[in-house]
Amino acid sequence: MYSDVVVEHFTNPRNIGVVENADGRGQDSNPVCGDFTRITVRLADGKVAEAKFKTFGCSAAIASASMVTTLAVGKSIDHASRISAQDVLAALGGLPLVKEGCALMAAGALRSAIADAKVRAG
Amino acid sequence: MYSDVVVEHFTNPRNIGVVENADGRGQDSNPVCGDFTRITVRLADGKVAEAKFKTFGCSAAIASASMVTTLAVGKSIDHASRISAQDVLAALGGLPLVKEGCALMAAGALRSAIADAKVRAG
Amino acid sequence: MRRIYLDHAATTPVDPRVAEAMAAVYRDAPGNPSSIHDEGRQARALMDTARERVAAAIGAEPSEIVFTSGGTEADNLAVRGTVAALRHKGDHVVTTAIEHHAVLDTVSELEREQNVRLTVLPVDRYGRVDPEDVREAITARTVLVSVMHANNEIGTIEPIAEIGRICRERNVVFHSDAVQTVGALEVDVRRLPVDLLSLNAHKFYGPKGVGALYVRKGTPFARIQTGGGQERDRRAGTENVAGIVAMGAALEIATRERAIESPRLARLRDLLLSGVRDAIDDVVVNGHPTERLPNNASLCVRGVQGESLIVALDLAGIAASSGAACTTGSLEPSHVLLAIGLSRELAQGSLRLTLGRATTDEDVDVVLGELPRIVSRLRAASPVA
Amino acid sequence: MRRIYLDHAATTPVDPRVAEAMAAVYRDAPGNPSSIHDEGRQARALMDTARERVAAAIGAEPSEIVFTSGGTEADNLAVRGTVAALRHKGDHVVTTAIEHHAVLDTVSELEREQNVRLTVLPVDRYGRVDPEDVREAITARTVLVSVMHANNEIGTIEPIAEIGRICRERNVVFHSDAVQTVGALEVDVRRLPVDLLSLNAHKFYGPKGVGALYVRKGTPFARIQTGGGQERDRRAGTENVAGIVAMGAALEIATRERAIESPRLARLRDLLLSGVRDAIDDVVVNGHPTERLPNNASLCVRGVQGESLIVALDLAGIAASSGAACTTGSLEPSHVLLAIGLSRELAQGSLRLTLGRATTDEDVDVVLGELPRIVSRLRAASPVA
Ligand SMILES: Cc1ncc(COP(=O)(O)O)c(C=O)c1O
Ligand SMILES: Cc1ncc(COP(=O)(O)O)c(C=O)c1O
Repeated sequence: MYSDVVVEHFTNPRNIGVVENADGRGQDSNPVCGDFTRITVRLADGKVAEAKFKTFGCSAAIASASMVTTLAVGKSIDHASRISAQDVLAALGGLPLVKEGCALMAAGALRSAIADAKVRAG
Repeated sequence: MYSDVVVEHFTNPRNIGVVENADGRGQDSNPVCGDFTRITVRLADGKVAEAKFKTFGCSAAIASASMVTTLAVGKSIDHASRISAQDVLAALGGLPLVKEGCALMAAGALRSAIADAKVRAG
Repeated sequence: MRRIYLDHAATTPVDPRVAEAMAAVYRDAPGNPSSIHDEGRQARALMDTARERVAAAIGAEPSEIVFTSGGTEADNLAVRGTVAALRHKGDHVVTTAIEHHAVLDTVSELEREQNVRLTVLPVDRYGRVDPEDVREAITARTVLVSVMHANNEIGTIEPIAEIGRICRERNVVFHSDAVQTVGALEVDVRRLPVDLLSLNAHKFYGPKGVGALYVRKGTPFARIQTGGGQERDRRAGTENVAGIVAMGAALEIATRERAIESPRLARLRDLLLSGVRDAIDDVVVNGHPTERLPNNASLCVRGVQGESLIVALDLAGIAASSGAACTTGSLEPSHVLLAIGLSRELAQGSLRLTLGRATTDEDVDVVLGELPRIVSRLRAASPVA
Repeated sequence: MRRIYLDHAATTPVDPRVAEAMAAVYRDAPGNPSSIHDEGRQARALMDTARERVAAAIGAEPSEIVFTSGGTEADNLAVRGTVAALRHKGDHVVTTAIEHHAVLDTVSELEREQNVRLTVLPVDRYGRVDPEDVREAITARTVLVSVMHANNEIGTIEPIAEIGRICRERNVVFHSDAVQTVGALEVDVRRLPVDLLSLNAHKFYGPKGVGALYVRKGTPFARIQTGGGQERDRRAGTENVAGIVAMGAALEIATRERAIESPRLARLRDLLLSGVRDAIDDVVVNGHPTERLPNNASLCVRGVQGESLIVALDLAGIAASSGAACTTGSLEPSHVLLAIGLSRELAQGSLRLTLGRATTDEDVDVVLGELPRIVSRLRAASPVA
């Protein structure tokens, strides 16, 4: 059902938690199933210095959040805010069709965290 | 499905045919399935001297007709005309429930042949 | 005594390769295909493969195959489902006088209990439906035409391609009961204009208790069995995984072997029929002379009753059947034989010999040795012959 | 990795003795039970024996057993058949909020499409129906009460004897879905006042695709699948002989072994539950504390989502299930868990472990080793816990 990458990111998720003194907080949810993901980011030098997630959701939702934070860290803010569900899916080696919403949710939570940081930064 | 006696009387039926110069002719049929049996008898010395059958019908109908003629031959007319479906069934070692009408038909054809002979004689 | 089984239209023995495939499922794949764990996913993968095989064998997409518990359920689903789905559009169903009871009794029940209007088309003396009769029967209220692909008693193949074209022109759903043909004849829904097609594993050396309905994409559809939403919500109930795997395996084997097997059966069938005609007077061969199933020999023997023929053959080691199965005590002559114009009496003397994979030339010889003897013996006791 | 299968409520593996009985049918009894030749009679005899076994296991007469394609069909037949048979008498059906979809979706469809009036009774926090609620719900128009014997998700056993007595008093047909109990608990229709009872072979180590409906003699009845008149005209379609034989064998074995097996499972289940309670905070055990299936452990783990629990357990070699099966993309929390009053969020964290014949003390230890670790890992990533 799941690729090895998905299994690995589900079993050993990266970047669990909440960034202390975060610059931005974002959340996205899947209205159909009630799952949701919260992402917090710290920005530094025009880059995403830190990104952490908390997810209430299925295995694919957890793996997607882990993957999107992994993709974001170290990227320029601009680049990171353009990470799409497609990018997450590609990095995960795909998800079953019915689970693609999980990648969307992860990308959405990251984007809204970065947007929040931008707003706060003024 | 069938007892050995039924199989034997179906495979090697006794008394097939039509008695020449018969004293009585009888017929009975099964209205549900369209089967019918004709029996002809010759009486002599107050007994059934000969009894033969023709049956358009299933295996149980043929075996029943064979058996009822076998039972009749040599019996007193009175005795023969009282041969019942039960007697045929008993002699055959039973028939499946749905086939018991076949014994009834055989007994009926014999009885009507003997009755016919009595009328003609008298 | 070695038995000769000539009742393949009633059911076929399970191919040992198919039985082994089922045994492997019971041994190695115990899961429920709806479960998300490994056992469940394995069961689903096996079922997916089987679905692809069944689809491939008839030129369909896997998503167009709905597995059922057999041909009867497939027919019920086709007829009841279509009538329910299109109730707002109309109430008229066209079918034929020679359909299997799974169709005929279903449409009759709908007529009786749901006020469906019914046209039951006649057939000619070979058992063929005239496509023009279908064209004339269709009205603005017609929601379904159901004509079988080949008849199970007399083996006649119906002109379903033409009938299907007429239904397409008139935009009416067309169902065909192909239970007797899939596995024996080429059936390709890419070329055949059918919307719904019934299949049945135990007619092609698969197990009893599993069948399928092909549902062309876009065909209006309503389920008839409700519950857990299996089969994409078209047929609820935990899937008979082993049965489905078996159906896939059996159909793949039958399709692969068809090009050799069907002509072989046709040759044996012809040997049998000409032998019977030579050796027995006053016997009628039923069905179409050329447009017929390769393995079907249907006869009527004047003066004798079918059941006694069957029992005598059975005692001689030969399993055959009669259109007139006197099992319930009441022997109704077959509706198919009456529909082709036989008298009740002649119809009562029907004998169906349907050949199969195990049938050999020698078997045909044995039948040709026994049958004439049996017929004369029974005729000797018959008041009619 | 050795797998531990703890999803016996979804389906059980086929007992090897049962699989062998099926293989023997495929090998030695190829006939169609409607045929009158030797092959047909052998098939019928096997089926008769199986019918006797199934009947004997529940205290019924063989003629009261109608074989079906599974539990879903048995439920559909009970509900649709009764409503059709009694349409002239009334139009009201009483059932409960925790029935299987095979009952619930069926009554809903009848409500939507045939104007049946429906009362869906609530349950208490243990999942028990109050028989007095049944009494109050019955009206002069009530034709059917359907209450399951035990629930498949939370394992609660319903007071069907009392409910049945109330239905008798009021002269209303009573159906019980006993799919989860037959084989595991004593079910004796001589003492239990039920009119219709659904059974399902694959829940007691028989194959998928075969079940039965017990129909008490004299109960109004209408068939739902029409065709060749099999099962004494109650369920058309060539009988799944091997499946039926398997069901008979499986139920006989289960009945024989029940007195030892059920207490063994209850002990393991209790070990599992107390271990879980000791090792994991904030976990709710669902279902009735004592009136429950011996093999069912149903939990809700706060802060985590069921699917991720199942997947994590699966990766650790343990097959389990969740009331909330997120297979179609939409994760509806189980209607059963909502009916016992759980919040949607808690209901989403459900985990069902159902034990079976192969389950050992060691398996329970493995689960008690893995599960707490998995829960803490998932809670660490959860915004809720
Ligand atoms: C033409 C046809 N349709 C439908 C059926 C019904 O199949 P089953 O009885 O296996 O459900 C049969 C076989 O008996 C058949 O020959
Ligand atoms: C209580 C209950 N009823 C009915 C069913 C339906 O059985 P099946 O899906 O095998 O037809 C099940 C099993 O899934 C069940 O647990």
